[in-house]
Amino acid sequence: MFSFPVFDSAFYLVAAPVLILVAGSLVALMQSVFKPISGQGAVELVTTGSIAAALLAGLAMPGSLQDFVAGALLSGALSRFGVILILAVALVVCLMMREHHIAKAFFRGEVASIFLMLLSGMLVMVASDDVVTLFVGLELASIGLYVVLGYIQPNRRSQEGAIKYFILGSVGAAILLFGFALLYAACGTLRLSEMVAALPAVANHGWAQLGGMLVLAGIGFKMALVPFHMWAPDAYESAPTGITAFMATTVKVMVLVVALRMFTAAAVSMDDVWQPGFIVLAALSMIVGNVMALVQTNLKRMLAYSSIAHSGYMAVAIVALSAAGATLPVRAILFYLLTYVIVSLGAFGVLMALETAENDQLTVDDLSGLSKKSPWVALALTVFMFSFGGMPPTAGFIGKFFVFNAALNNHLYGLVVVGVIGSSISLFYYLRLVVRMYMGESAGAPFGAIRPVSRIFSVNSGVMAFAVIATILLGTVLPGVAMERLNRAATEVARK
Amino acid sequence: MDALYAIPQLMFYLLAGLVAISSLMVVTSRNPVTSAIFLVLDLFFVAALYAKLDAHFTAAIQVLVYAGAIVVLFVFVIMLLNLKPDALRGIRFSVGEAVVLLVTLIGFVIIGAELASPVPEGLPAGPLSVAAIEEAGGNTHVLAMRMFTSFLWPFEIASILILLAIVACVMVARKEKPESGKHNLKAGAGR
Amino acid sequence: MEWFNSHILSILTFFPLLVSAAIFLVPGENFARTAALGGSILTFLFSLHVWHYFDPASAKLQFVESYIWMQEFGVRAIFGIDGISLLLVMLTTALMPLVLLSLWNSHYKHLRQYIGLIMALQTGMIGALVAVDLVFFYVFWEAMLIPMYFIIGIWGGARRIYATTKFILYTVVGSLLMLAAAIALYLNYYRQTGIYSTSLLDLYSVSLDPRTQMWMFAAFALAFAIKVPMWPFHTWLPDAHVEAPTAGSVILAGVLLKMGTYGFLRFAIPLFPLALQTFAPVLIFLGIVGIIYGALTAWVQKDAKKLVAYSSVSHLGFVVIGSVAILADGTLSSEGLTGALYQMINHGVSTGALFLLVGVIYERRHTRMLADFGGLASVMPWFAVMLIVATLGSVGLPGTGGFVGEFLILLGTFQASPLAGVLAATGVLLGAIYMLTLCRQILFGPVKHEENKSLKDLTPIEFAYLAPLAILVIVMGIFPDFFLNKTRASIDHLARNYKSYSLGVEGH
Amino acid sequence: MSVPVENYFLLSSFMFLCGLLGVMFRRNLIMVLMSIELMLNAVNIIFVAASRQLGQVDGQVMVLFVITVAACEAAVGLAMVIALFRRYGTVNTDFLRLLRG
Amino acid sequence: MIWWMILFPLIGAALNGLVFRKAPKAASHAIAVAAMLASFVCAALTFKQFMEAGGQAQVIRGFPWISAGGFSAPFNLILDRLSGLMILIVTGIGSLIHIYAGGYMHEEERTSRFFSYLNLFVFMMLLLVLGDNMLVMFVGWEGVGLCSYLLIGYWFQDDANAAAGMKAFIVNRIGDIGFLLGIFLTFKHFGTVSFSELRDMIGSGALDAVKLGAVGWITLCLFIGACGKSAQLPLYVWLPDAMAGPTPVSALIHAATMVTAGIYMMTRVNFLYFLSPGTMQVVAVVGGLTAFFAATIALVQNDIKKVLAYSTVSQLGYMVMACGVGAFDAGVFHLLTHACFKALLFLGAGSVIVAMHHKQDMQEMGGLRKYMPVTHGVFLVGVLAIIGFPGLSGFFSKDEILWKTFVGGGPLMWGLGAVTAGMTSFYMVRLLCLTFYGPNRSDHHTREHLHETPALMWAPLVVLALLSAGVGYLGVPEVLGGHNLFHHYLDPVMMVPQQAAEHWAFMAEHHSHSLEIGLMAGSVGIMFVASGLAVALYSRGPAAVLSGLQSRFKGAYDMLSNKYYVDEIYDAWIVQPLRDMSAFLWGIIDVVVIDGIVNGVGQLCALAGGLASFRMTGSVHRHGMVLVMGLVVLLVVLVT
Repeated sequence: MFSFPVFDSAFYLVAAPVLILVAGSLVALMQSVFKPISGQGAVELVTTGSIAAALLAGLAMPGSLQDFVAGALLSGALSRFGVILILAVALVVCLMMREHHIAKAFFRGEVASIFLMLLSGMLVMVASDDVVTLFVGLELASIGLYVVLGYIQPNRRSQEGAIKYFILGSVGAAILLFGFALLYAACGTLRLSEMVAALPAVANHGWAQLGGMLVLAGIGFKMALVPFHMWAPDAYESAPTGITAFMATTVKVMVLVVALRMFTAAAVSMDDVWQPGFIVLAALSMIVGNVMALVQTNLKRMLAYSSIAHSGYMAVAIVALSAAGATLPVRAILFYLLTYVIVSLGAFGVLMALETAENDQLTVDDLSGLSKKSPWVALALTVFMFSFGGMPPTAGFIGKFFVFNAALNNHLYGLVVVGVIGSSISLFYYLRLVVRMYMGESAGAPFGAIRPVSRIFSVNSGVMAFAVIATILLGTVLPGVAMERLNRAATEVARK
Repeated sequence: MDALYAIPQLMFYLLAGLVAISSLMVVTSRNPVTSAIFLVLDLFFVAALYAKLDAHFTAAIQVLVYAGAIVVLFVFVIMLLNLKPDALRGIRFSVGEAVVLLVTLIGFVIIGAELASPVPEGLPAGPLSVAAIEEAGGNTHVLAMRMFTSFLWPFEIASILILLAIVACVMVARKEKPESGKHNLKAGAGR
Repeated sequence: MEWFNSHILSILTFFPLLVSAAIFLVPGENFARTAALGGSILTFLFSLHVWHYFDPASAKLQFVESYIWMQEFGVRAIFGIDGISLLLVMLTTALMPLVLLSLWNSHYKHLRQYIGLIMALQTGMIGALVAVDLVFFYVFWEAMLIPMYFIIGIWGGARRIYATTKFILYTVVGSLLMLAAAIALYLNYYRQTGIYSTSLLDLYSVSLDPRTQMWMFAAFALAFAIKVPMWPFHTWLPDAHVEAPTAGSVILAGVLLKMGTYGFLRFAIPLFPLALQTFAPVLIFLGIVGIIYGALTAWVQKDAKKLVAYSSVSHLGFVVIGSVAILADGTLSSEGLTGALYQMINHGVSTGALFLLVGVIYERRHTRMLADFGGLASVMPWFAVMLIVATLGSVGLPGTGGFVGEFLILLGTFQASPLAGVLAATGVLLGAIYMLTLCRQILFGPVKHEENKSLKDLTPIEFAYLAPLAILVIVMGIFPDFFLNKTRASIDHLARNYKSYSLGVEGH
Repeated sequence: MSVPVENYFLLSSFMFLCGLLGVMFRRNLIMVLMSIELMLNAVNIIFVAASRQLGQVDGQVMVLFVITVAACEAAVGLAMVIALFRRYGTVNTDFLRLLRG
Repeated sequence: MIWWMILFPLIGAALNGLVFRKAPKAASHAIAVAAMLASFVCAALTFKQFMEAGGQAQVIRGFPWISAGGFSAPFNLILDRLSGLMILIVTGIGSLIHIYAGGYMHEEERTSRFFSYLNLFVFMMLLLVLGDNMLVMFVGWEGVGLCSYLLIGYWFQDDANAAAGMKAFIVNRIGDIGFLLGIFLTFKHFGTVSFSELRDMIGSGALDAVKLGAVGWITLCLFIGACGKSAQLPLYVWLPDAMAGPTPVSALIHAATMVTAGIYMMTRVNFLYFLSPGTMQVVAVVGGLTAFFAATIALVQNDIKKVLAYSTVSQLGYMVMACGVGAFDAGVFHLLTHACFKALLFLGAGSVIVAMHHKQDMQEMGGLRKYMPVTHGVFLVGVLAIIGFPGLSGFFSKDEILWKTFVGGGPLMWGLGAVTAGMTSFYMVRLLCLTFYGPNRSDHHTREHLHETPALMWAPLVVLALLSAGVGYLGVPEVLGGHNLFHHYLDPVMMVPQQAAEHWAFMAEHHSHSLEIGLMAGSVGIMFVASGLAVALYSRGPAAVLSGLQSRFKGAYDMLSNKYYVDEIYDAWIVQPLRDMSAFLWGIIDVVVIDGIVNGVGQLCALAGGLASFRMTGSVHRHGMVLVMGLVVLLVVLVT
């Protein structure tokens, strides 16, 4: 009944990234108090260093499925995937932050400490099989995000965004919790894997069904699926761009990993609840996200709506999860996620490279004539837009290919048609940027110039270049390899 | 029916009624202070329910943390901000909002009907019946044992959460140096 | 040599991309011009190599290369060429040097990028023609759009953004549905065999129930119909053509449109033969409407390019009806198919020439309005010769390639359905009407505008890229068998066996 | 014979509903925060009731964590409200109209 | 040899058109004439060889041209008596006209383009007559159309000429569609389009009902083609306009050779026509009506070339009518004689036009006899030939047609022919009188420069005059003591299939000579009466009585002088509606409807987005409401 946890080397191997981050956050906290060590450089060192170290630890994580502390900590390929991806994003964002105008505000001890702690929350959530841990990790990440979103360099916009995100996020968390409570009542366990195993027996019970749907809504909320998406545009727009990039990618990774744990194995038993639920959410997201993005002029807000649409595509693959033994949908999601993360990082990286302290809310107009001012940046952004739009030979196309593949394998013809329509709409606004960059005359930005990107050897350029290359490679020669590498993570959660 | 058995039931309905009423009052009171007071009441009644469910430690924590800390914090802030009347305005309804309200209420009635299903069959009875808990050293003991074995990891994480909250509060609520909002020239430019 | 022979198609496909990359990386317009021209000529030589070693007796795929791409999904990068794609590849590689030559003295801004994109486009086009794997094909098919999108959007006319956006959105809507259908097809194959494969060689063997075929055919046909473009999905074409720069128009009309009709021959027809039975009348109807409608609308155009653009709608209507003429015994009309294929080539040559010619006068006068010209035959006699030859090729005068194509198409259609043949034959008349109107308004009559009196005749370079096309127009009319011999086996195979189509691989 | 556990659930859902309504209709940010507290509390009832029904204490453990989280949330939320008040001079949500569209 | 014959004109065309574009007039003329003479020599030699070999039809293999599926059309030539005759006409008369053209085009700056087209035309015409299958013939068929188009529009600086060329091409194309459909039908039912194979097939056995029916359609379709090329009703409208081209062109293309292609083609497939009496009746009626109809128009035209043009239409109608009654040989005979005298007339008219400084209105001419004696002389021969003056070529050929029409088509058709012959006499004599007799009506300036044309121009005319006078003796009917050589010469070309033999049996029957002579006398009488009338009215310029007549019968006169308003009717009822419809299709269907839908979908999306965006006021409550609504709906709909 009470099994005392064993903290052996295996445990520490798995927990290491979290522990390193926590340690780092404590050091950073110290830095915020002690003047002598609170220089920007020192904080940069601690932040970047601890994330890098955690990343190394994450890479060393065992890929075999094993749980520790009664399932509160879970190793395995999927956990590893999530941990590495989140840490890699964090590292890239930290590095890019150094070159951003907000760097001075970001690399303060307390901010860095919060950043590291929320990062650890994400890792906890990703590598856990336990609702309690999951919830605590989620809140850790969320509360941290509310703060870094609005208060690194507070102003009206960011504060408003933070408070809105806070309110809606808390409601979302409460809904998710409500759902878990009901599932707990129906299944009698707080461990995800056991819950999922017990679900078939109670699948028709009202508690399970309501709970399942509420969990779906909660997850949908964090994934920013319509109609639970309202927080995303505000949050994305108001946050400093680096944080937007971080949030847009890591939150999706975190939630999708949990979603895969939740829905994959249990999907069949709950098909009549979850499948239609996700179908509705996915369809709405693809349509609403794309249509709303159509009329945005603020780039970050546009990308927010576009990310809603992309969540919709991933949700399509989630719907397809219920096929027995099929790892394809899982891998489709993971692949899509991977490409989405890379491309988003690249796109937000471009924004970060272009914006200045005076002009940190870039609009479509600001991109006018970019191809002449900074041809390489324009080229990079173009590649990202084509990838978002799902045009070959970019990764975005392969991602859509796999998602449609998974969906059609499950006879989800209607969803695919909606996806196709959504894609077509999306191409319009993605291409609008390309049009502005290449085909419009440089009108002169109304609110001050964008930053000329002169330094070729900067992190920003490196990230852009990496993202471009990765996007192209994942769209041409690598998808086969990538999908094979994802197989392990997929079999872990796929229904046997 | 045996009267003895009826007492817990009556207790429940009494408490439940109180909880419901005070919950309603929390959200409908015009004055935030009133709301806060009803919130305290509400949380007390919930604690009583916990106690009735033999979750004594939880009940205690509920009173201590919620009523003792959180609500005090609320009241404190309300006082601190010394809210002007405009912030005290009550609930306004437009037609659309009324429809939303109606749909939500009806929806919850339907959902409630679904919730009121009997306990699912076939669930294994856990080892810790009330009697077993008593035997094992009481609610608090068992809870602690469970918390510090199986839930040790989240417990530790929760500590980080609290730390984060502290740091965050400090950072967020700290008085800024004179307005640095001039950064954002586009602020107010709308969407 | 052995190695070269066995990798010729991938070299052919990706060599232009390499050149394109070089052009983008090395600054300097002169390098760009030279490299592109040299590269495209070399590509043409490569394709001549293929042409030379191509075995005309075999209907199988030749020069096949197969690389694993996404192993477990059975997605492979398969290159292969048969008689049908061979001619189109040749058309592509032959047009490219001429197009690049037309840019030799041009003064576009960012000429280097322009040329680089054109070279990249060539890879897309050749790739789409030699890809034998559905997904692989799709990648090229879509990737082709991107360079074209920029070519129209950056170097185009006043309404270029509208035109290019319309162009790409129109096309993408269709092709995304095709992608969905392609995936569904591939999953069907998996369900039937337990093997994942997107190779056409395998997918031809899928047996689908008629209902499924209908849906899939509809999706494929929509994509191809938009690309062709068939009425009523054609409205992107006039806009794209009018706004596109000359080279863009030439490639668009010369090669890109053929992708649609090629798609019918390679994919829609052999993959979904049952659905074809149902849809053939619809396609023929739309084709005929396109022929007549395109011709009539071309007739009233005031803009030379728009006129030629609508003429493409009309001409490709012929190609479509020729491709789907089902005879009484259930086979496709071999004549119709041959004609369709030949007409594709011919249309590429003659319409390409027409666009180049319009470009020639546009460069001199910066207008394309027919009313701004007149009487040019007296000031630009060589130009007149070229325009007349191209016109004759376009109206299908016997002795030009256009005749062979149109004749065979009509012959095939007539055998399948006399009524359709008769209706389509009116296109021959209407074609003469609008093309001669074009000729007359540009070439004949008095020289009305003072500016036109001092126009210079063709420069040597212009002559150099127009003359081969003019010669080709005539050679194709006189020695069609030289071209048809290479494609006969493949066409006959398709015509006879499209209901249970299969493509073997030469040497396996 | 004790009270059927679903009655607790109904009570909980009612509380949750109250919380939702508060979030939806109250303009005062502090009220909104209180509503959120209400919602979390509502969930706690289910956990405790279910935990007893199931013969476990896990639900109660969960409740302890939820209370912790709620406390943190409230603290940070209130801090944000204070910060907001400093800048806007109000805690009425109607004034938060910068981000839209 | 035969290949060289074809190739010489092509080489000439290429030299003139591509290589020596800037050559001086004399050089380009020399090249063209040399090519033609060489070709004529080859033709003559070929013909000699052919006749020496017995005059049996032979197929000369070329190269495989088009083959696809079951269809194949090799580039083969057929040399038989018919094509043998035709190559002589084409190259022979072609050579003369080429020589003449050097003089006619004297005022041009350069003529290389002109001679290039002219040579190209001869090349195409040779292909037309020599093609062994319908497709090769079609190459020539459309090729001559092309040259005609180019030559009509030779003086393209004048918009009207360009328009006339286009009209010719397009109207011809209508006929060509018919030809094409004929080819399709032939291939569909017989599996071949080769004349020789087709002939063997028909000759070898009876056809079933389906094929027989098909033959009816085939012949009808081919006849539509012939109508276009040979300017029959209702497609004749292009020919009068085609007079816009230089006069040698009118002589060569629009009188002697190209326009007779229809008759040639029908003769080539006479075995098919024999099989379908129905079509034959249509052919005869259309021919007769055309002959009559065009003649009426010619009566009142004042433009010298227009008169000749309508006359040509009328004469072609004669030939078609002959074909329609089964007298293909008579048709071809008339073709031959007509080629001679009509070329002569046109060239004569050309000389007049040159002398008159390109004025073509006969009302301004008159009395040219004294200025241009040679031209007058040869022109007189030509006129006498065409009106069928006994002893000249027209007499023999026309009377043979009339006689055969009487036999095959009945008295009514004969009457039509005879009346037409009368009208022909009238308007030709009228033309002669107005041009060469009476007082000169031209202005002073023109009159001063009137003089005889150079020998380069009149010499070919003399040759043609001799031919016009003499060629008729090839076909002296038996009734006049001749042997009708021509008839026997063409006999092997004709083939009445067994199936239809009964229907055409009357052709072999012996008819009374007295009837034939009677009819002949009748037609000659008519000729004399009509000519006399014309002489009376016009020999001293237009007689005064004419204006009275004109005002008396104003309606009829206007009708005739405006050519029955056919052009106007075509324009108003066909061309304009078609153009209006095209404008509608483009302006409304394309731009408004289809593009409207396409753009509308896009705008709808943007509108929806804008609307939704507008509804989102940024209120966090509204966000919350959306969220809760979504949740409640999901829960209620999907769970319960």
